[in-house]
Amino acid sequence: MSRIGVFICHCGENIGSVVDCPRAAQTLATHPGVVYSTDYKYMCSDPGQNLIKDAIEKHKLTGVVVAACSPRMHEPTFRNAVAEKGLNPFLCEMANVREHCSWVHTDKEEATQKAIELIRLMVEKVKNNEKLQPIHVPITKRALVIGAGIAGIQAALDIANAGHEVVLVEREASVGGHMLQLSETFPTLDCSQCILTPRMVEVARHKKIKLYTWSEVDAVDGYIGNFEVTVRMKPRSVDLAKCTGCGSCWQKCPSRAIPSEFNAGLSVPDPENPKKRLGYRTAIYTPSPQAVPNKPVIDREHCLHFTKGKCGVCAKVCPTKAVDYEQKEELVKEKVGAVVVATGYQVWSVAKAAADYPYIGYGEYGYGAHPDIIDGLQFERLLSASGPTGGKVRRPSDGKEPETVVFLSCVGSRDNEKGFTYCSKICCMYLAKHAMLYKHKVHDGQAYNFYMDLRAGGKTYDEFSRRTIEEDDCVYLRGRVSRIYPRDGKLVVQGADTLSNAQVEIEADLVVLATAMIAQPDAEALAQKLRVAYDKDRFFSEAHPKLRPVESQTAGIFFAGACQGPKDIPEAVAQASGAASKVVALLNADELEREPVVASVHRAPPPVYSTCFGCFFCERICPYGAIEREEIRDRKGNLIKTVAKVNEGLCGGCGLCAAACRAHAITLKGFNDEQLYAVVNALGEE
Amino acid sequence: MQLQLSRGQVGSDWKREVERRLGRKVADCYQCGKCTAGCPVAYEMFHPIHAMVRLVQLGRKDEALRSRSQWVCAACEACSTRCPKDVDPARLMTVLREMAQEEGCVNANEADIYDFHMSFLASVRRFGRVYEMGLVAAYKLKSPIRRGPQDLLTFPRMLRRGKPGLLPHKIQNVAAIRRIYERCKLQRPRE
Amino acid sequence: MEVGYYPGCALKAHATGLEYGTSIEAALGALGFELKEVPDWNCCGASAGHMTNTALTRALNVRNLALAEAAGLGEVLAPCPLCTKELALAHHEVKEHPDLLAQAQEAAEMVYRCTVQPITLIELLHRHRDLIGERAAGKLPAVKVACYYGCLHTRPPEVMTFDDTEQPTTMDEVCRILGLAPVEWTHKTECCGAGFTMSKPTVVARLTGRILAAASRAGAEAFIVACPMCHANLDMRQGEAAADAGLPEDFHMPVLYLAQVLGLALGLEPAALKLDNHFVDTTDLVARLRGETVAATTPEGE
Amino acid sequence: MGAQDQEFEPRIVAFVCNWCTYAGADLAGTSRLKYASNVRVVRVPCSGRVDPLFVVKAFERGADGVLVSGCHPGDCHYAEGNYYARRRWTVFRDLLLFLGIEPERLQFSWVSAAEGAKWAELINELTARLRAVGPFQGYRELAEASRGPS
Repeated sequence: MSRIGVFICHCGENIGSVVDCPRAAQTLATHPGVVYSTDYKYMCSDPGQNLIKDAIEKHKLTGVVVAACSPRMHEPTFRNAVAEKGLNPFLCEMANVREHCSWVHTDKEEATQKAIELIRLMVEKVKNNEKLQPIHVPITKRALVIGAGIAGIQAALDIANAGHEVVLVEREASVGGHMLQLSETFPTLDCSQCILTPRMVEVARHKKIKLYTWSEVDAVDGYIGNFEVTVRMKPRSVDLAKCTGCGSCWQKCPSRAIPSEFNAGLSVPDPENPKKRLGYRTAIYTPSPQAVPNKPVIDREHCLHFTKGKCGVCAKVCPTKAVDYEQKEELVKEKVGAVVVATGYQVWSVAKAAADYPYIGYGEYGYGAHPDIIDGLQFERLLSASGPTGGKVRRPSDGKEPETVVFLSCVGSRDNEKGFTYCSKICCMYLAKHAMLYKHKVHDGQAYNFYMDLRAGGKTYDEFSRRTIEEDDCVYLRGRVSRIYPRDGKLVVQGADTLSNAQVEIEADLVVLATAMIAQPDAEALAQKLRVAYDKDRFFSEAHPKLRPVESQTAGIFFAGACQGPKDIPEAVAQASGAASKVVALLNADELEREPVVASVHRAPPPVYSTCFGCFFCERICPYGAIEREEIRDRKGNLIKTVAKVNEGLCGGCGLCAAACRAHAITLKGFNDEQLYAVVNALGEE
Repeated sequence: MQLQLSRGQVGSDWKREVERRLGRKVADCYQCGKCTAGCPVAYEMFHPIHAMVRLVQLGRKDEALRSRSQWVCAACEACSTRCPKDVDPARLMTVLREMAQEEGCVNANEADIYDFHMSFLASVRRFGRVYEMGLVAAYKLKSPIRRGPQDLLTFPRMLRRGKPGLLPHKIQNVAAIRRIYERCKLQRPRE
Repeated sequence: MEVGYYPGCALKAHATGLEYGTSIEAALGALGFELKEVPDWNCCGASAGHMTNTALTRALNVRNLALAEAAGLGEVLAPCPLCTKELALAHHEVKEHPDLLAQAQEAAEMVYRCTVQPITLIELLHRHRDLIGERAAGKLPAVKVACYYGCLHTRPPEVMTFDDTEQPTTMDEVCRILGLAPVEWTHKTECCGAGFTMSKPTVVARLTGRILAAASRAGAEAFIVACPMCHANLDMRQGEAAADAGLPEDFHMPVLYLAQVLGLALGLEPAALKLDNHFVDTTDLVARLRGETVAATTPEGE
Repeated sequence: MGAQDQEFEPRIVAFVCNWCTYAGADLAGTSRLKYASNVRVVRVPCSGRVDPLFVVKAFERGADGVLVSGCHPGDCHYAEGNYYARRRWTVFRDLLLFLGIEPERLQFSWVSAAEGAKWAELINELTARLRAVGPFQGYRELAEASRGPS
């Protein structure tokens, strides 16, 4: 006969102010099977948990129901508490009387009745719960890091330095991500290449890190501790082993006028020869002079050999015969125990309907058609010493040095109608930096910045942005810009300064738009491959915004950097180390304790052996391929029948088989038919 | 200037009524100024558009209703088209114009604009369609000294081009138009 | 082809848009359109109604829409964009809000089942640009023209949806088919001051002045418009506007209606299109458009 | 509808998947959205775990409406669970209609972990719809009879 304890939490006022907890406790006290029923202000606190522990001992409880918040929040807390008193954790269930009751209903009587009923459901379920022991699963002591921007590099190094092997997969031809494209970085103005390239080299040389560049993750199967990753190595058309990075190929390559992704498509007229433009790349190229690995890749869409079957200069001039036009795409399998997603962000574009993403574009700013209206990343390339102009600020239209530059904050961000509702967090800081660097390079230049709220909340951030205003004479105008249009070689910027209550018009030589920081266009596809949640803006959803910011809902998969939401470099690095510490903790254990919520097939003594009659419908439906066939033979070895058997290591615990089984021979531990029917049956009682 | 803000003012019935007619909350506006930035007649306004929204946010009824801004507004919809929060300031201007008429505090400095609108609507009320000759005459008669000489040179050149027609262009069911006017009259104070 | 027709006060009875009304009926007739006028249509209220009394304006327009519906007109061409916007806005609002529909029907004493779609002249011609191509492709010389849409052809965006809100191109495309050379210029959708032409001419001078300056910067030789209010300001007020914008004394940029250039391309006579009725003299331009050698320029007569 | 309908509060049983819809319902809670209290949530790992017989049993035990809700296609934590649920549902729904259960009493939906508002609206809409349809007498009499004197 079950001896169940019911513990109802007030959660301070959150539940207590709507649900009459004492009366609920009283009502449940008389429910068949319940031997102890009480309520307390904070069940999840130590005194609250001790209340449960003492009750287990005093009343020899065989089951516990805690009516409080969502099980997604504190189920582990209470299950650990009961386990300390020897009661199997799976004999403890939670009734969600907060998120699903007190917080969403106002009528006290209705809420209390509903709470009582929800608790009764769980009591009936607990009566049918069985003791379950955790499953021990071996762990592959390797980690996968997707994306080798600063976040991915940091995570990979931290994990590798803790002694675990890392598979680092980067989509571009070189590691470094967006940070490598930046000039100097706020708030200390140290040059991004100087602080980043050493890490890039370290990650390429580290014995424990297996680096795949120009490669993408095609599939991630399996589960925590036992992921099997399919990496697609795109054809570089250059043999990495032979290539020494000498550069004679890209010096001789004839097709030289291809907009460079590394320069964010920016190009500037060459002062010596206006017909030529700086900032382009060749068909066989390395993204940047500091690329790691410093070995080129052939862009097959622009290479004359691939498009017209002509040329082949690079193969001829290559001293080590490293160029290989026949190189094919390769699929490689890697076994890992944990995954860190560090795929970063993209810069939104004001062009008209660039992708299917909420792009309506900014017609009032010319849809990005005017060469002297550029975005923040392009201005970074102008400022960067490794950029097309070697760090000199030149207008893309005529190469002249702009005397007046206007910066616009919040282009696409904080714009419910045409862009995104969120704030991209870093633009106020990098625009202040842009204005400052512009002033350092063009002494008599005048910078304006149209802003709404100067958001510089980090350490020394506000001081930094004040310096731009106080020492570098950048005029900050509090208001947005309604229109930008060309007039007599200048760009007329029609804005407002709400502090002076006035419309403002400025003739600018160059306009820099701080466009929104958005998720990668293929973030949704990657999320579905990894089976992780993502929000309406296609940033990945962390397990808990405050308490588990670097974990995903899916065990074994962690996030770092801007793929989880807009953030600056310090935060991305901090998150990377955070995610790495989670991975290291996971990989340090020899075995992994897995939730015992797995399927199991009925077994019985002879002559029945099992109610399963071998239709193997479950085998076809199982997404994890966890159903095996077991032959039952008599002592003489004659086959009696073949029945299904569950491989507990592979079973993901979804329960598809249980719902599909016509003989109800297979079921899901923790959510078996008896337990669920008990809950449904309990609905009818008054 | 010092504002004595109180619950009564920032939560006034007047503000709720403006929001009811506007069809949205004025609190949605975060004062980004994009409407003022794009307004072609901002140079004429003491309170540019974003400032008018601010007046309503703070419940400053008198300044809002007595302002000139809503009358020099050309209703070109640029502000509402580009507003990132869809606050529809152009519609707010119409609401403030209606309320100014209802409370009898149309800004006297823009009498020309108000009189022209009223003469226009009077002409439509009488004939169902605008009778331009009658409209111009009625408009000028309301303040003959000031408006008499306006366009004196242009008028003969128009006449030579056969414009505006001498006779009104009446519709058949003018009575129906009059009844529409009656049913849609703004509750103006004694005329 | 039949299409409902709501001329609006400006286009009828020798009002401001006399030339627009005449040229539309002539040009569309030549193209084979049969304009079925909305019986007993009333004024749409234009700026005055929109500015001072929304309920009245909505009722006036629901009456127009109901009359068109009763006459079996699905689509109604309203060549003046102020009228199109008022009709389309009323249609959009009563379709979305049953309470507004009830009020407007009660005021207008007519039932409206929301089946009428008001369209502008640009939309109609753009939709039939193939037909125009067959009948009038390349018939006009490559005169550099500034296609001026005005502020209401593409606004409010949820109601006037046939072209890009900020950078419309449909009128440019039609003009290009006719053989003209539309210029890229910056003030296609800036406001000209519309309803203030009598009551606030200084505002009209300032706003129209900016438009004249922008067109001349782009090297345009003439304006093409599809709105009687824009035409009145650009044409009749061109002198004051040019002065306000600091343009040269002899600033002279003829303003033609889209229907007029279409009519010329279809081989109609200038007089039938009332091309001689504008304030800014069009004689030389019309001669060029018709391919005649340019006679000695006759000074402005008056 | 007579006064009897004022008191009639439909009983709704909702089988929801733990990873998406249950989290969406939690979000409705944390966002303090208010919705009708007629729903009783039964948590299962995946909408694919919901055996059609659970739905039949729910009606038998007095439910006036049953909701099954899982992840959006492609988002399922177990990759394919919700596809099976959807296919199973379309077949099963026709069977229940054949048995005479009004279609309004059955609702299948996707609610993601980010759609708290959608969950609240869904429950309110379903409650209103069921209030209009009225109590589900058919099964209830059968159930009492089959349970016999207890």
